[in-house]
Amino acid sequence: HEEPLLFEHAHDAPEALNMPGVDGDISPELAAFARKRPTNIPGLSEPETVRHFVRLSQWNHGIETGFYPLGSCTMKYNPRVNEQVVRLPGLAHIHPDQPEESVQGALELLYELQQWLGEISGLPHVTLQPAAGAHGELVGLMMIRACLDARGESNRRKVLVPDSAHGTNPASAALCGMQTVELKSGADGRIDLDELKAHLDGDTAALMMTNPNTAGAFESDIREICQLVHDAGGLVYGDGANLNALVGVARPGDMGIDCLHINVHKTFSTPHGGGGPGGGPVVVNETLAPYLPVPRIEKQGSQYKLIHHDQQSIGPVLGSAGQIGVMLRANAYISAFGREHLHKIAEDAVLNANYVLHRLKERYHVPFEGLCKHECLLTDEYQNSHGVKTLDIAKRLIDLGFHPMTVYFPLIVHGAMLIEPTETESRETLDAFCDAMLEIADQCEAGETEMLHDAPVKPFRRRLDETQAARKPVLVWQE
Amino acid sequence: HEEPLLFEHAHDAPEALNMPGVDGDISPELAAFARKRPTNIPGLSEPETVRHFVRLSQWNHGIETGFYPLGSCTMKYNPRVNEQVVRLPGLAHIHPDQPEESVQGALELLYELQQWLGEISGLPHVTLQPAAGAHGELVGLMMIRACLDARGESNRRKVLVPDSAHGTNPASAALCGMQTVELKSGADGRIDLDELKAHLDGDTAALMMTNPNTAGAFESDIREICQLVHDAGGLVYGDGANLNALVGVARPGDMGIDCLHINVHKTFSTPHGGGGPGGGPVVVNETLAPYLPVPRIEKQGSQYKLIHHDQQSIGPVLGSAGQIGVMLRANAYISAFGREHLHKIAEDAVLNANYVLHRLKERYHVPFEGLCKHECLLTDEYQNSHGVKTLDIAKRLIDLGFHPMTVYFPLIVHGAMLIEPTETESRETLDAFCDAMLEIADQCEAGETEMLHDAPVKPFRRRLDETQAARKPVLVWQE
Amino acid sequence: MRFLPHTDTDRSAMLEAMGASSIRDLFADIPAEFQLERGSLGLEPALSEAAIVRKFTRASEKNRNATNSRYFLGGGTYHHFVPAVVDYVISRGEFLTAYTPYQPEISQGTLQALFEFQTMIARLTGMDVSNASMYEAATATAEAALMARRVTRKSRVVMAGSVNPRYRSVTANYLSRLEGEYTEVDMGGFGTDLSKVIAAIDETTACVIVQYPDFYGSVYDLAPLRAACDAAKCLMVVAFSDISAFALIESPGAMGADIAVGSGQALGIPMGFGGPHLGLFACKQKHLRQMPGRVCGLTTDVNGKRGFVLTLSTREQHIRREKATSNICSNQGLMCTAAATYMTLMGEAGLEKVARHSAAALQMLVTKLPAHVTAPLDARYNETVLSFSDQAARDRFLATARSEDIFAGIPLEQIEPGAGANHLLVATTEMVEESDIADFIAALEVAK
Amino acid sequence: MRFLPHTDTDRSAMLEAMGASSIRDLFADIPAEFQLERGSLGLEPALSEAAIVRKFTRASEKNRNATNSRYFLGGGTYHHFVPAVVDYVISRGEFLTAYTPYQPEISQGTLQALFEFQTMIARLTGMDVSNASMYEAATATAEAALMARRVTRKSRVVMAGSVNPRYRSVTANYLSRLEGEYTEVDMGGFGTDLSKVIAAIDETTACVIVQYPDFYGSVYDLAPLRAACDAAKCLMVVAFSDISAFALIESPGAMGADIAVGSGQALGIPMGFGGPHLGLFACKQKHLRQMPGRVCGLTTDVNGKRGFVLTLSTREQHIRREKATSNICSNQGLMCTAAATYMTLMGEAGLEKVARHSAAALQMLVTKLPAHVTAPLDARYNETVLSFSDQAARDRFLATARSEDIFAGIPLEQIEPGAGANHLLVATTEMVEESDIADFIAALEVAK
Repeated sequence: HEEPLLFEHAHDAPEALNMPGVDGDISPELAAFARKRPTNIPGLSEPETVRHFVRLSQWNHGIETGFYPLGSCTMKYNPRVNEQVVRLPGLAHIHPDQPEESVQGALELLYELQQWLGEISGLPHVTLQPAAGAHGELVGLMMIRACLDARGESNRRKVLVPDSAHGTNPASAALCGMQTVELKSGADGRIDLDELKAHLDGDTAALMMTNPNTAGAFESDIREICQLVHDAGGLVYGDGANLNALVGVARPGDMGIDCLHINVHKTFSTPHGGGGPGGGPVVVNETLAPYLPVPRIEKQGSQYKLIHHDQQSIGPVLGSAGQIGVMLRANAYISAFGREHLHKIAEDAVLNANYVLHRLKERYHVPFEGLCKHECLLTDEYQNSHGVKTLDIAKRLIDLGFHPMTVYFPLIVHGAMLIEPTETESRETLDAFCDAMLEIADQCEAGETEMLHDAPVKPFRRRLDETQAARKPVLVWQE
Repeated sequence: HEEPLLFEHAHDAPEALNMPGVDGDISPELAAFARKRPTNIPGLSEPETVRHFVRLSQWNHGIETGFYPLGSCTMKYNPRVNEQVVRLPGLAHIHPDQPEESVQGALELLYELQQWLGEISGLPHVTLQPAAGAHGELVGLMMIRACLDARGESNRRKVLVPDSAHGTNPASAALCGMQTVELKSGADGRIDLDELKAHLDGDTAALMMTNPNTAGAFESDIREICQLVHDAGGLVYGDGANLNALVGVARPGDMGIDCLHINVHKTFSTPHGGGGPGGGPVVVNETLAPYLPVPRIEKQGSQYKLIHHDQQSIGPVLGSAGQIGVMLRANAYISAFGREHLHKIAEDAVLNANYVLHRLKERYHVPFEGLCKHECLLTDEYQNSHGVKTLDIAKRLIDLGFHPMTVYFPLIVHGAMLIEPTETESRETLDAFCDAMLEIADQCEAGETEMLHDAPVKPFRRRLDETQAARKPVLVWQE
Repeated sequence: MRFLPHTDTDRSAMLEAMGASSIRDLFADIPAEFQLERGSLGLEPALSEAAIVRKFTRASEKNRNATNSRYFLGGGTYHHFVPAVVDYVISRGEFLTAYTPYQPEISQGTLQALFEFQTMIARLTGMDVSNASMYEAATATAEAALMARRVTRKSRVVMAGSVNPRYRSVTANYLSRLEGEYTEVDMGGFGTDLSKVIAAIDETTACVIVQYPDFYGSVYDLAPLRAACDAAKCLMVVAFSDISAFALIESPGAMGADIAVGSGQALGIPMGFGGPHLGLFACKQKHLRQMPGRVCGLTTDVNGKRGFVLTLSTREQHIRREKATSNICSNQGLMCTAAATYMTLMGEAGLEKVARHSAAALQMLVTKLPAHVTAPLDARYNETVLSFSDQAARDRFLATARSEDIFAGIPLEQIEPGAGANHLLVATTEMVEESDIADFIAALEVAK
Repeated sequence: MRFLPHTDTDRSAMLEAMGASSIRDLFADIPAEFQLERGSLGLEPALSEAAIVRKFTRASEKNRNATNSRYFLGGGTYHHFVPAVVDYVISRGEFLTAYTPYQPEISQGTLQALFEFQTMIARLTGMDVSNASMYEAATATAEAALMARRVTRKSRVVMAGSVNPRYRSVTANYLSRLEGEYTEVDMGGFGTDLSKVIAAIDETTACVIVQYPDFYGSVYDLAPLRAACDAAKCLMVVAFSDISAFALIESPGAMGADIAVGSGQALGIPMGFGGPHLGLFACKQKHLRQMPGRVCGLTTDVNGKRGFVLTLSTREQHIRREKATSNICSNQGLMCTAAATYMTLMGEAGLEKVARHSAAALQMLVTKLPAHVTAPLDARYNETVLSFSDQAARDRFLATARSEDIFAGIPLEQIEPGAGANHLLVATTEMVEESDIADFIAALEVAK
C-alpha cells in the first residue's frame, strides 16, 4: 500500500509533546534572535509516526528479509545481541569528554578491539578513528605521506592504483594531495608485475591494492609485489574491503602490506544501516606507527587513557575517537567467534563463493579462470547475444526474491556481475539463488527478452528514471 | 515470497550453540531417566532463525502497519516507550519469590496502578492478578459467590446475561458453577427493564452487563438497572471490555456497578501480541473487598508487601501475583495521560466512532438509532439484496488496506459489523476507511458481486477453508 | 498528548460535520450526574516520555535482579538465558501489535508461528497435540482437571501432594465451585511416593495429577501410575514447571501421560516478577475435542495454497458460550512466538545443552555441600531441597548469601505453608557458573 | 558457531560437488607460508551469547552515564532525549540491515526517509538543499572548505577562532595536504568578533567559516559577514554543533549562509562516547553540483509512479574516481532515518520546546551563579563558559560535583589546548531539571 510523504499527511501537527526540563524564560538577549519564519516541519502524532516509518520499512530489502549477494559489500548477518549490548546505558549514554576514570569500561572494550584487529591483520598498531573505509584510506595515505616526508622524500606523491580498484582509492589519494596512476590489470585480472615495475620510480609514494582483488582473485604474487614497491622506496596500502576472504586464515601484515583499513561493517558484521554508519579502523606496522592519528587509546598500567597529543601524529581526522558504537559491535562479533572459530568466517565465505561459481560457470561467462575467494565474478557475455544485459538479470533477480549482485563493477570487464554470498548464508539459500540464476539463463535462451527487460514487476516500484532525477534534481519537497 | 515451515528447511541443524554455565556431569540417578527418542526439533542457525520469523512477520497486519477497527477489541496504538521500560533489568529479570525488600521498586509501580484503577473506575479495591478479561470475569463471579455465601444465600446461583453479551460471560459463569439466564435485549438493543424484572428473583446472584453494551450504546437506565438488581438481593458485575468509552468521563462505580474487570490490553494499551498476553484486573466496592484473591499488594508504612493469606479471600487464581509486565505497561500508559489528559481517551474514542457512524449511516443499515459510544454497529441489510454479505465486505476491506471490523457480533442483529476506531486514529485515517466502505457500497450497488465474493486477492493467502481445518484437524507437522 | 492525532481543528471539523457543538454532546446519553469534570480524578500529573523513563529506571534500580546477582531461585520460575533474537522477534510490531488471528488472510505470520510452536511443544513433551497456550501452569493444571472430567464423564480429581503448591491451590480453588470431589494425597517427604497416589485412585476418579519432575525436582518412573490409571480408566495428567527438562529426560508423553500441562517460561521468556509467562497444554490426539483454548490448524486457501487458521472453535466460548470447554479467550499468543523463536534458535542440540548444564550445576552444588546441610540423593533435575538443622541456621545462611548478592533459594514455607522452616528450595540453570556455586558453598561455610 | 548455517555435512557435500577435498584446497592460491594454523591467533576463547551480554554489562557498569547522573557536558555532543520510537524504527531489520539504496526498486523505504530527512534539514537550517549526511561535524566542516574552493575557484580559507577547536583542527589537517592557504582568526574572548574575521578576508578568499551559535554558545548577527563575503565574492560557511538551536533562533540560511554544516546528533541520536553521530551538509541550490556526498532525488518509475533514487552520482567517487567531489562512500544513513523519525515525532512545536527548554535551563543556571563565578552576559543558546578565579577553584568545584554525581562541565583546555585552566564549558538541554541546576549551584557554594 502507498504511504504519502509525511508532508502530505492531511492535517496540521498535533499539539507539542510534553517535554522534560526547565519550562522557563530565555534571556532577552537570546530572544532578540528568535527565528522569524516557521520551520514548517509538520510533525505527526506518535501513532502516525510509527506507522509511517514501519510502512516505509516494508518497502526495503534487508539482510533479515533475504539474500543480499552484493560483491565487495559483504552483506552478512548482523547479530541481534550486538544491537542489545551497545544500547546498555553505560555505553550509549556517555560523553566523549567525560573524565577518563568514568569511562574505563568503554575504553577497555575499545582497547581490546584494537589489540584484536592488530593480531588478526598482522599489523599491530591500530587507530579506531576513521569513520568509514574511504576515511581509512585517506588516513592511511596521510600516514604514508607523513612517513615519506619524515624521510625527506616529499617528492613522493605518486600513488599506483590498479584499474580494478574501488573508486574510493583514487578519490582518497586526491584528497590527500597525491596523484593517481592507474595500473592496467593483467589478462588474469591480477596485477601485472611488468606493468607495476614500469610505473615504480623515485616519485612513487605507494601502491594501493585490494587483496583478494575486486575480481575475487587472490594476488598470489603478493610477496613479490610488496618487495618491488618497497625496493622502489614506496609503501603498500591495503584496501581491506575484501578482508572477509582472509580473516583467521592469512594476515596482510605477514605478506608485506604496510597499512590496511578494515571495514568493520563488512568483515565484522556491523550493520550497513542503508548506507552507514560504517567504521574504517586502520592497522599499520612499526614503520607507520608513529604517525597514527590522535586521540589514541592506550593502556597504562591498569588504566585506559585517551592520548590527545603526539608530536609525530598526523593529528585528528575526526571530531571524536571514532564511531564507537560501531566498534563495540565489532568487538562483540569477534568475541562470539573467538580463537576457535574465527577462521571459519573466511573458510565458509570462500566455500560459498566457490560453490556459487561452480554452479553457474557453465551458463554465465567467467572472465578469469581459477579459484575465487569470497566473491566470484561473472559477466553477461553469453546473454548479450539474446539482447539481455547485466542490468536485466539483476532486476529479474528482484522478482525472484533476491537482491541483485553488484553490477558493472569492477570496470575491467564488460557487464560485470560480482557475487559475494558471505559465511552466514546456508547451502539451501545458495542453491535457491543459483536456481534462480539458471532460470534466468534459461529464460534468456528461450527468448523471453521482453519479460527480462520489464523486470522487476513485483516490488512496490518498477524501474525508476535516473536520468530525469539527475537532469532536474528535486532533493527537497516543495508544497 | 513463500517461507517454508522451519521443519521443511533443507538441512540438518547446525552444531549446538555455545552455552554458559556448568559443562559438567549429571548425576547417574538422573542419567537413568535419559530421554530415549530425539526431540526432533530441527533448529536453525541464528541468521536463518531471524530471517524465518522476520519473513513470517511480514504476512501479519498489526496496529503499526494499518488501521484495525475491531469492535469490542480496542486496537489502539501501543507506545514504544512502554516496551522499553518493562525491559529494564530490575523489572524484567526479577523472580516472584525474591525477598520483598529486593523488589520494592516493582511493588511500588504495581501498587500505584492499583490505586489508579480504583480511582478511574470508582471501585477502589483492586486485584491485578487475573490474567485476562475472561479470567477477571471468573474471579469477579467467585467473589460475588463468596459474598452471597457469607450472607447465607448459597441458593443464589443464577446469573442474568443479556443476549448481546460477550461469549465469555456465560462461559465464566459456568466455570464458577453458576447458571446463566439470557435476557432478551429491547428494541433499542439495550437492556429491557421489564425483561430484567421478570427474571430477578431470590435465586439471582448477579447481572453481568457491559456498558456501553456491545451494540455501542450506553445503558442510560444504568442507575435503575443496578437498583433493581440490588433490591432483588443480587450484585451487578460489569464487563469492562468497553471501558474505553468512559475512561476519565464517567465511573462504573458511581453508577452502581459492584464489580468490574478491566481489560488493560484494551483500555490501557498493552499490546495484544497476536492473542495475548492480556491482563484483567478486577476492581470492586466495599461489599466485595474482603473476598479479593491473594496474593495482594499492600502498602504498610513506606514498605510494599505481598499478602499471601487472608481468611475471607477467595484464594489464589493464578500461580503468581499477575501478568506483571502487562500491568507495568498500563501504569506507563496512565502516567503519560495523567490527570490532565485521561478523559481525552474516551472523548476522542467516542468522537471517532460517532464520526464514522455519521459518514456511513446513509449507506449501511444502522440497527439502533442514536448516539454511539466508542464503537458503532452496522449491518449488511442494504447489501444483502445484492447478494453481498458482511463477510464479503470484511474481506474486501483487506484488499483496500484495512483490517476488517468485528463481524457477526453481537449476535442480536443479523450480519453485524461492529466498528471501533479508538482515540489513536487520525481523521485522515477515518476518512480513508469511510471512503473505502462507501466504495464497497458503490461496488455492491454496481453489481460487482463476483469481485466482492472473490476478495481478498491482495494478501499472501486468499480465503481459507475453515471447514476442512475443523473436519480433519492437523495441528502438528508430520514429516 | 502525543498518542492522540487530533488537533482541536480536527475535533471541531468532525463535530461540525455531525452537527454537534461539543464532544460532551456525544455523551448526552450518560446521565449528567455520572459525568466527571475534566481533570478531576485523583491521578498524578501527566509525565513526558523522558519522565516516564526516569520513573521506571528509578523503580528498576530499587530492585536487585538476576543480571547483577548470583541466582538459585526456582519453584516454577527460572532464570534461563533469553537470546536477543527472541526479544527482537516479539518486539516487531507485526507480531506485537496484531490481534488474535481471526482474519487468517492477513495473519499468516502469527498462525504459522503458532503451528510451529504447537508442533515443537508436542515433540518436546512427547504428546500428540498442543494447544496455542494457556495463561500459565497453575490455571493450566486446573483446566486439565476439568478436561479430564469431560473426557471420562467422571468427577473425582486426585492430586499428588508433590505438585507445586500453587498449582494445587489454584486447581482446588477452581474445582471448589463445581460439582465433584477433589483429593490431595500427602507425600510426607520431598519427593513423590506413587504408591500413595495409586492407593487414592478409585473407580469414580477422572484423573490423577502428578508433577514430573515434581515440585522438589525429583524425577521418577511413572509406569506404575500409568498402569493404575489404565486399570481405573482414568486419565494421567502430568504437570511440569520447567519444560527444559524434557530435552534431557524422558518426556511426559513417553511416560504415558494423557494430558501434559505446565510452564513454558523456560523457553525464552524472562521471569518478569511472575508474568507474563506461558501456560502449556498438550494431550493425546483422541482427546483433542475436549481440549480448552485456541488451536491453529493446517488448511488450504481457494487457490489450493497451504495456509493456517484458528480451528475447532466450536469448543470455544464465543461460539458455545456457557457450554464451552473453557472461558479462556485472550491467551499468551506472543509468548508462543517467543517460545517458537527460542526453540528454533536452540534446536535439539541447544535445548539438550541447556538442560544438561542446568542439571550439571545442581549436581555440582549437591556434591559440594558441607555436612551440616542435607539434600536428597535420588534423581533430581535442576531443583532440590536443602535442609538445615533449624530455621536459624537456614536464615543465617540466607542473610550471608544476600550480603554477597546471592539469591540462594526460596524458603520452602513461602510456597508451601505447611513445610518446616528449616528448608530451602534451590534451583539451577545454565546461567549458574561454577564460580557462583563456589560462592554459594563458601557462604554456607561462613554461615555454618 | 551460531552465525554459521553450515553443518559439516553441508561443507562436505559442497566440496564434493566442486571436486575439492577440503576447504583449504580453495585457498591454494594463497602461498602456504602465509596460511595460519587454525586457532593460532592470539585471541580470547569464543564466548556464548550470555557471556557476551555479561561482559558488556560489566563494562557498561564501570562507566557512569547520563541516565544516572546530572549532566552539563556539551562541546559538540549533547544529552538530548531520545524517544523510544526512534530507536525502534532504526532497530527494524528492514532499515538496519539494508545496504546503500543503489537498487531503488527494493529500497524505497530508505530512499523516502532520506528525502524526508533532506527536506526537514533544509527547512530547519533555512537552506535550499541538504545531502544525505556526512560522517560528523568536523569532517563536514573540512568538506565545506573544499567545496567552497571548487565553487569559487579560489583557495584561501578563513576560519574563525570561535569555531569548535576540533572542527578547526580536522579542517586544518585535511587542508594541509592540499594546495592553498588556511588562516585562523584569533578571537581573544569567549565569543565571535566578526570585525576580526572580516578583516581577514581578501580577494583570494574562497570562504569564511564561522560557527553559529559558536563554540562558546554565543549567538550573534551574521549580516556584516554576509555583506563582506558578497563584497569579496567568497562563500559564507556556517558551522553549528547543536542543530536544535534553529527551532528557536534564526537559521544559518536566514543569516545568509551559502553552506551550513554541523552535527545532527541532537536529533534523536545518543551521545555514544562520540559516535556514530550525524554530519549535516546543506547549501544553496546553485552550488548543488559541487556538494559532496550522496543525495536522494525524486523521480518516477516506468508506470509513472513517484519514486526516489540516489542521484547526481557523477559527482561521486565510484563514477568520477580521483575527480570526485569527495571520497566519502559509507555515510551515516541509519542516523538520517533516526533524525527523520525524531523530527517527525517532534514537529515544529516539539522542536521549539526542546530548544526553549535547553536555553531556559542555561538562563536559569547563569542567573543563579554565585559571585565567585563569572559568565558572559550576551546572547547564548544552551552553552557558555564559566570562569573561576583559578584552576584550583575550578577543579575543587569539579571534584565536589563529581562526588554528587554531577558532570558539571568540560575543562575548556581539554578541547581548546590554548585556553587557561580556570574555565569550564557548560551546556544544558531539556534533560536538565530545575533540581539539577539547584544541585549544581549548591556544589558551587560548597566548593567556593
